[in-house]
Amino acid sequence: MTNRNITFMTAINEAMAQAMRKDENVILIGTDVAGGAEVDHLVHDDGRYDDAFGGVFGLSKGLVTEFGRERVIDTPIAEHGYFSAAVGAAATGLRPIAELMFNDFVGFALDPILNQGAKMRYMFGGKAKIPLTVRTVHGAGAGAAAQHSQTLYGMFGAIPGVKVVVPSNPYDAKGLMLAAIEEDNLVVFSEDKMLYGMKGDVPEDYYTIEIGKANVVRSGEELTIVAIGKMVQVAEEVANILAKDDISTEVIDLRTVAPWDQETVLESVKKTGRLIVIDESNPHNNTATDIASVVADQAFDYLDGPIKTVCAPNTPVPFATNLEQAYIPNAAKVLKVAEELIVDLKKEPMI
Amino acid sequence: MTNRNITFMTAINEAMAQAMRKDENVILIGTDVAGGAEVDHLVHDDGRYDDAFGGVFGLSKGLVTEFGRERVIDTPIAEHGYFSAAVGAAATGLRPIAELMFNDFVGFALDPILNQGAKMRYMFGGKAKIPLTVRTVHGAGAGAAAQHSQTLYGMFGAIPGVKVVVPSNPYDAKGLMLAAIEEDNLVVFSEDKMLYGMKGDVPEDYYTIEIGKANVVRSGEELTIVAIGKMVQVAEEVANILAKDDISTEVIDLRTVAPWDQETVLESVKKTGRLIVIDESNPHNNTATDIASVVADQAFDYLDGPIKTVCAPNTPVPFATNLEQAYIPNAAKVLKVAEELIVDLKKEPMI
Amino acid sequence: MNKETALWIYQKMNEIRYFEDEVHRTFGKGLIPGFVHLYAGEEAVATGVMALLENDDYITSTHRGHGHAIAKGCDINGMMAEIMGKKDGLGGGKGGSMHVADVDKGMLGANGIVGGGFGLAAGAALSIKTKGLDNVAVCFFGDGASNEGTFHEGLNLASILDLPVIFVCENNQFGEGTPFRYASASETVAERAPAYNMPGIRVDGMDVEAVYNATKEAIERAKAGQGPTLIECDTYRQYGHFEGDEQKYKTEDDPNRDRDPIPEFREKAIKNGWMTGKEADKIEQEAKKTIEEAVAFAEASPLPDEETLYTDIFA
Amino acid sequence: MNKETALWIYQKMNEIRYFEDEVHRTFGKGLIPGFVHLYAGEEAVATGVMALLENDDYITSTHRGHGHAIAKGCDINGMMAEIMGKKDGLGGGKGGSMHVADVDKGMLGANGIVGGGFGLAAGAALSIKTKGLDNVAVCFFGDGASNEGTFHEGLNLASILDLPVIFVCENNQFGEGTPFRYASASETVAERAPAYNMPGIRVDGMDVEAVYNATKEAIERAKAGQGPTLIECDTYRQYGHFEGDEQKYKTEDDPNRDRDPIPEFREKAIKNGWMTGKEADKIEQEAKKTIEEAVAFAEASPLPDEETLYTDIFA
Ligand SMILES: Cc1ncc(C[n+]2csc(CCOP(=O)(O)OP(=O)(O)O)c2C)c(N)n1
Ligand SMILES: Cc1ncc(C[n+]2csc(CCOP(=O)(O)OP(=O)(O)O)c2C)c(N)n1
Ligand SMILES: [Mg+2]
Ligand SMILES: [Mg+2]
Repeated sequence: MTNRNITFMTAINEAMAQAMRKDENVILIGTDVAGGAEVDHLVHDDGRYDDAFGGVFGLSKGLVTEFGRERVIDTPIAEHGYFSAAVGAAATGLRPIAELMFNDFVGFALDPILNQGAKMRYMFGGKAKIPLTVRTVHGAGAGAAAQHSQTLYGMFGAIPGVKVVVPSNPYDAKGLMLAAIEEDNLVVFSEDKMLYGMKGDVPEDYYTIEIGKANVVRSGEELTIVAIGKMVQVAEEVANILAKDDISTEVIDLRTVAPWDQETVLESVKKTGRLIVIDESNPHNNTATDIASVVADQAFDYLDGPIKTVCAPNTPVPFATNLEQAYIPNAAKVLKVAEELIVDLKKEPMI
Repeated sequence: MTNRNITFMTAINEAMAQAMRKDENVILIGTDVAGGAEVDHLVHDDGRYDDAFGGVFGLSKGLVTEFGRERVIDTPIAEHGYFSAAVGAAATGLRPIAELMFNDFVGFALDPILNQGAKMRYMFGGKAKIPLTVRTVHGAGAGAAAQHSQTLYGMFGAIPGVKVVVPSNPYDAKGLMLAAIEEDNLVVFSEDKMLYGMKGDVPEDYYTIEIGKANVVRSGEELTIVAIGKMVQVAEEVANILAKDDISTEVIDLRTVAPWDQETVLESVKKTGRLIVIDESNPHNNTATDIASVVADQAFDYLDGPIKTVCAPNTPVPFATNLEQAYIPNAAKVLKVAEELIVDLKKEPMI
Repeated sequence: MNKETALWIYQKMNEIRYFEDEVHRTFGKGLIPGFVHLYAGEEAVATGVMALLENDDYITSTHRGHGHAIAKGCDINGMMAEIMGKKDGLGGGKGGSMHVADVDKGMLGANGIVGGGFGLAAGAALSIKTKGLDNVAVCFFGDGASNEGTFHEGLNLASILDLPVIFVCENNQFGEGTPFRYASASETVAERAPAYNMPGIRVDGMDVEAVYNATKEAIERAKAGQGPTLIECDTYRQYGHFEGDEQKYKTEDDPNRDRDPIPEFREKAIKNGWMTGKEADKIEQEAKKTIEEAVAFAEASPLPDEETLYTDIFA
Repeated sequence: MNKETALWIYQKMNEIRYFEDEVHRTFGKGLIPGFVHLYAGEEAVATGVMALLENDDYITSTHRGHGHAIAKGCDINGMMAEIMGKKDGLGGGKGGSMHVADVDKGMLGANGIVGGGFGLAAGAALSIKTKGLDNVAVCFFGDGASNEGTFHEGLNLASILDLPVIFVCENNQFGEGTPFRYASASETVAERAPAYNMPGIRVDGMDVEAVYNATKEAIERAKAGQGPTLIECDTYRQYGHFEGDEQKYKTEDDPNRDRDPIPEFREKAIKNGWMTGKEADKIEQEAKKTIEEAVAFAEASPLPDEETLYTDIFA
């Protein structure tokens, strides 16, 4: 098994390619997932295609060349239509990966997820399966403003019948994507666009990471930080800073936000007695509040202090660079709420 | 001010009529809000119209007769289109009430709410106002099955720029509807269909109830139950049962679920030290978890026990009557979680 | 159409009608929860189309789906039990009238979401095309649904990908209480087909044979890789939009108001020698019996076990 | 078209072009965050339409909205500052390129959501109609947007309610990297108009006069209560879909590839006596200066105050 240092984007591309090689029922469908359909000069002499975009971020580049336009399907800009089609295809034997270019466009694709894909199996008494992977993109930081920067995995996670995965690094992205495609259920795979350029060691081989299991990326005894996606980096930064003050922080990368790994989180909090959850979602009715709620119920007796959530403010994502940076949770904000929790652990003040 | 004993439905109808009398910019738009458009025999000799439906539940009956088809506008079944139109109309001087017949159809109307109505003011630097009231219907109990019984106000409540109101009785329904229409913001007014027949005393006069303020419907000292909409009845039932055991319960009707009244809830929990939230939403990322999360942060030191949420299970709404009843939170379920909280308060076991 | 087909059609028409009349009565007695939309009056469409489909062809249906389900071969006992919310229902009682389905029979579900079927059918057709199968998918939808954006998206997608799908509109003139002539800027649904570069055919939806013939051509086109067809069937629902509807919007002048596709077909089939009067009588009696048995089956079926509330979420 | 109009058009065309060329350069220097879609090449559409609109008429725009905003009279300094995310931007720097707006000028916003404008424009027209005003609303949209369901819903709604709205398609042949000829089953957007019982007109979108004349008729119809019109303008974008696009999908054969509406109009206007060469030169120079000043203004403007992150949520 060779490990290569590749980007988050490449890791996802590779996962899709390996899944498509392994199972001819896997298809990729979305707006400009190839691009350049019916453009003559993009067709090679051997009948293979070049893509013009390969996804708006170039993430699916090359797939149309290998798998052809029958399996890498450019769609009209008609999300509701092609998401319904993806659900219909999944119910009848294909294993589609459907791309929602930005999670912000969910208003054009929600019904096929909320009322069709997530519910058919239940409504039909178990007589359907929907092996559908929804790839989408969330997150602020790229200056893409209010309609292209939201973090909406929490909205998907609230829907019974939907699993939601949020990878934080290239290794996880590949393994979780392959696991998502293997699932016989609707899985939303939500990628933070700010991680696309992140590099990491990724095995060349096909491997999966279990959906529903969190990853303890750093063990600690005094404080638990649960983080999602890009926020795992913030959690690690905070843990490093706190370590200088001899505070031992456990960092949990949630990996799957629905259903999230209650066992791992509760076990950690029972050990440390202190919890911070970092989630770039707007602050209400999100994964962070869900975790806080479960911990406040199930691990109450173990808590040594209030449960803290660090989220985006309750505003749209602003455009201006300084405002956008102020919008995103960062180490300073986490350290600020950590103060209150660790006051009894510390010798001297830190910030 | 005469009080009449009228239904929840009539109270909302009356509110809309009074708002439309008061301000000619108020219009009502939706599928079959009148019904029978262009049916000759429904037009009176004096040019006035009879409605064929008056809303699918008959809630808006009579409004087209008084206000005409220019202000009570039947639409094609095209929710995305007419919700966008409602936003466009709101941005340009009308004060539309737009009906989403069932909140389950949100997948056809989300973008105009999520990306347009809720964000225009912010994105435009304050240079727009969107006085739009979205009337919709939630809740299980009518045998309407998975696609017509969901409770989705939590999804709307997660969106910055949206206020969400959930009335629990006819008096509140009227006052909150009038307040919603007076708002220069997008307000989702979500009605539990199981309350439509509920009767209560309602003043004939025009009055408003402040959006954002909860209502303490019963004072108590030992346990706080926060409930939403129909669940307020469950909370009162539980409070009555606990009272027999000499346990003093405070019941808070949240009234507004976004932004919910943190002050009232926190004050109550600081007094009682115990909290149960009842919310018919599916259990994750909902208003109940949001409340639990804020309390676990802001009132942690006052808590005498775990925070309990009683929600629907994480399943679609089943059709069969027995399953549907098992799905909806009820007094028995609340009492079961209350046990754990009040064990130290009681003389003898209760259930 | 041959004798065998005609007999099958007449049987299914009668099963549907007796089924719906029975559901109407049972609902009146308070034995059926929720919303129920009856198909009575529109039998010629479901049967005219389904007479040409195989088990492995797919259909997507609507909130008014009982007729489609029966004609596609769903178990009638299981349907009746489902509609009553019983354990032996097709969906274990968890779906109800608006979600009757049997994917193994190619019936991808009644659907409580108006306009929910366009894309699903296109997707089923995409499966067929991708797997190189010789099947089709049929999307049933109402005149009201033709104004949803999903109509536009579904038809356009199916057309550009040349998917083997047939869009069958049941134009019963109303979406709830709103007349099609008000809600749609176009006079017919079929005339919208050119916008998607596909044939749009309008047929007498009270005449099984007309539906049958149009469908036959559409299936041939679809299987030849020539893409989708839109067929608009002019029809009429005998009952209200849902059970409980006063129907104040119906008028004396509504076309098809006084027609009934079942006696019409009986007469034509006998005239054409596809069926004898005796055969017809027998079919009617048998259909009646089938439905009576279904009611007995459904009533005898217990309520679902309470733990099934929590099952069938994930595969 | 008269002299005054022609001069106004030529001025706005030049302002747009210099603006976009400048944004292109500034983006290249890394001074503009996010996604930027340039309007250069399509100036004839925005100006040909807007030459006929009053301040109180409304427009809805797209992700490619700078041209519409300039032509509708938005403050150019404020626009440039907005695109750079500065305090003095039209939206206080909170919206950016995709959300440039000025409701008081009747500009209801650039829109990052493709297909987001159809209903908004219908709604603005509903306000006009309900209040009995003598105005119109114009919805600009791309060829790609014509495949969204919102196109269908917006046009149908506007038609059945006879709303004073004009749907102006900027058909630049591509939606991102996907050709219109692939994505749309219809050959033109205009030919979809009959499905909504409205006129559908296809004009040379590189020719201001053609756009102007078609718009004039459409406004007359709208104001006479005859409802909406669909105008398809055949055009071409000079830059990529967004800044950074390699444009691998563009071909030598793309129609309009070698045309430029600005010199074309200059020549025509001079020939028709609407404008002298001297006037044209002067307009060009002034436009250039206007944009240079805008850049200076925007660069000098500070970043927004951090507390504005939290303002403008509720009125
Ligand atoms: C997305 C959505 N919008 C609205 C409804 C409510 N509704 C149910 S049936 C119906 C009328 C449908 O009319 P049509 O498509 O003509 O079918 P018909 O009932 O006439 O068979 C409406 C508006 C719904 N179920 N789903
Ligand atoms: C609902 C939605 N889907 C997809 C996108 C991504 N997107 C932005 S612009 C664009 C192409 C639009 O093409 P067209 O309407 O022809 O406008 P043009 O860019 O050519 O001016 C796409 C797909 C989006 N912004 N919104
Ligand atoms: Mg109908
Ligand atoms: Mg285009």
